[in-house]
Amino acid sequence: MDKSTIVCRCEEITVEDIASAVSQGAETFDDVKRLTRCGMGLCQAKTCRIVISELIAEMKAKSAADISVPRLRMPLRPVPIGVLAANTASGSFVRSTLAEAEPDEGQEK
Amino acid sequence: METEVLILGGGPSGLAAAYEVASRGHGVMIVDEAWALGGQLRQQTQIIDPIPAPFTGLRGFQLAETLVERLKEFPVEYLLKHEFIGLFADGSAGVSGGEKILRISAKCFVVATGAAESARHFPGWTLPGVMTIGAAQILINRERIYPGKTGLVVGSSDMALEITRQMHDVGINVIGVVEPTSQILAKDGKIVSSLQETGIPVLLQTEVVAVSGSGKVETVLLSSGNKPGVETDCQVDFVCIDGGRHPILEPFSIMNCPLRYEKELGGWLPSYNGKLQSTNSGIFVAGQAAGVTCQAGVVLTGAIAGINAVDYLENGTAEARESCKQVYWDELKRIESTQTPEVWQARMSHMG
Amino acid sequence: MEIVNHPVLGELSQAKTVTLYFAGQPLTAREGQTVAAALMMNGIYKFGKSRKLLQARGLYCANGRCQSCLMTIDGVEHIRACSALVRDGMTVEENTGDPDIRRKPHGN
Amino acid sequence: MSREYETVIIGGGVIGSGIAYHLSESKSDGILVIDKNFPLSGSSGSTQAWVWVHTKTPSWYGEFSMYSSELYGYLHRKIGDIEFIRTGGICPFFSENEREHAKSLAESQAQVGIEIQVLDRDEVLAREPALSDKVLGATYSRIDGNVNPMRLVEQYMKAAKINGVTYEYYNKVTDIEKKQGSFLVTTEKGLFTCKNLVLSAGVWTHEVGKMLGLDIPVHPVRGQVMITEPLAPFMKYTLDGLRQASNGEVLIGYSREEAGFDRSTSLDFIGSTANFALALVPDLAKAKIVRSFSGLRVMPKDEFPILGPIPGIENLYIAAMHSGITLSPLAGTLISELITEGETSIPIERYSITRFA
Repeated sequence: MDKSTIVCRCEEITVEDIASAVSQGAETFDDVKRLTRCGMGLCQAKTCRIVISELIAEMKAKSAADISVPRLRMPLRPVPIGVLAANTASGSFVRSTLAEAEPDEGQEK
Repeated sequence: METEVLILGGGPSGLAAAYEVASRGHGVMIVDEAWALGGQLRQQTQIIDPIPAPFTGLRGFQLAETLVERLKEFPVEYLLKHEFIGLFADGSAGVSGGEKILRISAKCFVVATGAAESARHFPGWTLPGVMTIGAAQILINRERIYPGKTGLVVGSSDMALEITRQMHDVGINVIGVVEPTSQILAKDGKIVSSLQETGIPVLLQTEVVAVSGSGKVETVLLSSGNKPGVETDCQVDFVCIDGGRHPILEPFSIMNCPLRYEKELGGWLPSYNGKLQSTNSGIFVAGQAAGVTCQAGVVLTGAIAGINAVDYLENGTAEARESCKQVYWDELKRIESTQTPEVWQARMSHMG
Repeated sequence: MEIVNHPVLGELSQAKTVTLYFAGQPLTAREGQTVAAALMMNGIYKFGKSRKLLQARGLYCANGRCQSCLMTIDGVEHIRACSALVRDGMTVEENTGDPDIRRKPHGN
Repeated sequence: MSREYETVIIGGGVIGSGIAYHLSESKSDGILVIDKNFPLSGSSGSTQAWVWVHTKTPSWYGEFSMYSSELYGYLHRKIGDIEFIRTGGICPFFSENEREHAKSLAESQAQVGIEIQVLDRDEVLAREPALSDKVLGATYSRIDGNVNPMRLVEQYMKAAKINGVTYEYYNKVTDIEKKQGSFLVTTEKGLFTCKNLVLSAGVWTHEVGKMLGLDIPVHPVRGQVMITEPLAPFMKYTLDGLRQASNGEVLIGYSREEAGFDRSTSLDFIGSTANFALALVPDLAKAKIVRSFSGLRVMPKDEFPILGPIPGIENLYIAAMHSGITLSPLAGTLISELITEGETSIPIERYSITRFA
């Protein structure tokens, strides 16, 4: 197999990239994902999950059953922020760090 | 929005589940991201066989129409062109038709999201003209266009050989089916002999070295295990990948349903018990999502999941429902254990 | 090219046709077809470029999952050509890169 | 059979790996990092990864953060590309009250050398045109930036390994004992002994501390972030709450939820974060979210780092803190100074665990 063959189409990650992550000690799809970005692109591993899991299993001399499924997260399809925000009455629970900052009042340095 | 049973997926299993629920007087809503019901049956032109009695002799797309038709007398709600994108903290589902997020609360779910095609990788598999075998079927039977004039199929599952035959029948020149292992993967003898009638060769122990072309598939380079070192150049304008199928997992991941690996059911899939109920009690699993199987298996597991959803709503079972389930289970056993005994065994062991 | 005579589905019914514009050029498509199929019927297979290596990409899964067939449709970037239906007068452009979401200053 | 090391570091995240790397620069032998998974599977891999200083208060904590941020300038030259960019940080405000608050922050941070400008509306919009024109103004500081946390931890590990550090992945520590001047560290894969022991297990530091009879006041706080598909570059600065990464993705959100070790995400969070994003940068309405993630952020009881020796048990050190990305080069430097020289180049008594006694 040509080492430069793409396995993750979205992020254009190759067999060689996967091998490099595995050689660093990565064992799961998620480990390899964090090092290479495979499966982090637009399709969110929907296309490459099986191919890459099998590659990792082969490289680690394990069975496919030993390679756990990567964490799949919402939203399950790419959704525009405008769509996600519409219809959400609740405000935001993101607090600004500026609001959290408590400037000194001269008592301490 | 509110419903009693929310069915994710409007394919054969979702439709079968909906029938069992709706015909017993409970509310059902079906969500599907496509603009039509029927799922992957919509592009299937072959006669579905085996299939339980009321559906005998129907072609795939006709089976889809029949399953849709018999729901018409019930007040089933449909949300087509809506994608299931996640769950709210209170357990209600979020679906989107592209403008906003609809919030649907349901007493229970039937997840019938089907299977996806697994890939195979070789240099050039990202080129336009390389597509999944399922994509080719959509093009010829649903879109009524040619994926190309001359093609090659990589992989030899039942599905691949079936579609290869269909491509041949519409006048496409399929130069061969390439199978890297030493035997044809298809298990259905009728499908294999139907392909053989066409004269399309199945090239065993043969691999794709590379696909190349300028902006589009033009050439495939093959190497055969029988003739080491010899590579053959073929001029084609499309290539179909058959890597088998696997249950779609994303919905289960976000619903916190634990997964288990069963090779014969397509790899990882949600754990479920004899009620086709996942470890998360309000979630039932049906169709290919409950293990890759034949169309009969898809319809029957859908029906069984549907009745179990009714039991769930009514907090217990009833004799009539029990005997109905038994009929479906017997049928499922009869078909799976003769067609694909390994699938039936894996299903039994999966249910524990 | 269209499959006019299908051994199972019979002759293609006379569906309404629509005109869509690919890179400014008018193409004829059948109503009810997806953008991807309409383009392929007209001999167009390359739908865009990959973002890192700038390689040609087109239809792959035809099922809305793989994101390989992204195109700019009616000015909106990154629409899946396999899942969008044709409309008369629709404009379709190749996907050439990451979406540019800027409108005018300050977003108003 | 036990394997002997001079120093064992429990936890290989951004803090543990940072310590391993810095220590290996001066003492190349006998360093072992034990991680119960693979580094980046915990907090370090699920963060917006700001290298953030200007709103850190009180000013002594701001100053501490600033020193660490300054070390980043050298770090990428030593361990390789970590996509560190000193973008400058902007905290927009939308009310007059906040303007006053911003001014007093600028004054108090100036005492320790953190330069903050309080920009008015036109100034901030000129700098960052993507911002909503509903903004009244912002604090701005050149010192803030961001880094790619995956690259950071990967490069730390690679550099540490080149210096001779050993890593044990997927190996959970199950017991720790101190005997005759040595720590006996029992793991799922065997026994290790060492002279120096560093606890840098992030949110799991409390659990590890219990093995030594310690009650280390650290707990997890859930932080959810959502991510857009890569977009053509349109934002320059690290905004308070969102930033565009070098590959074009925009990382949004800064939630702080008490949810134990539950790392689930929900559409409620995604919806409210979407509201937040639009309030700040209206153009984002068209940007598609491709995924969200949820991380457990390390939270010491009083929110300040717990750093230094643990009195009563010789050669035992702790490094557990929130803002681990920002503080990692400094924490790594200080702990390695403690181990090799017995003292630190800047005072760290304030961060001693003894403050909780």
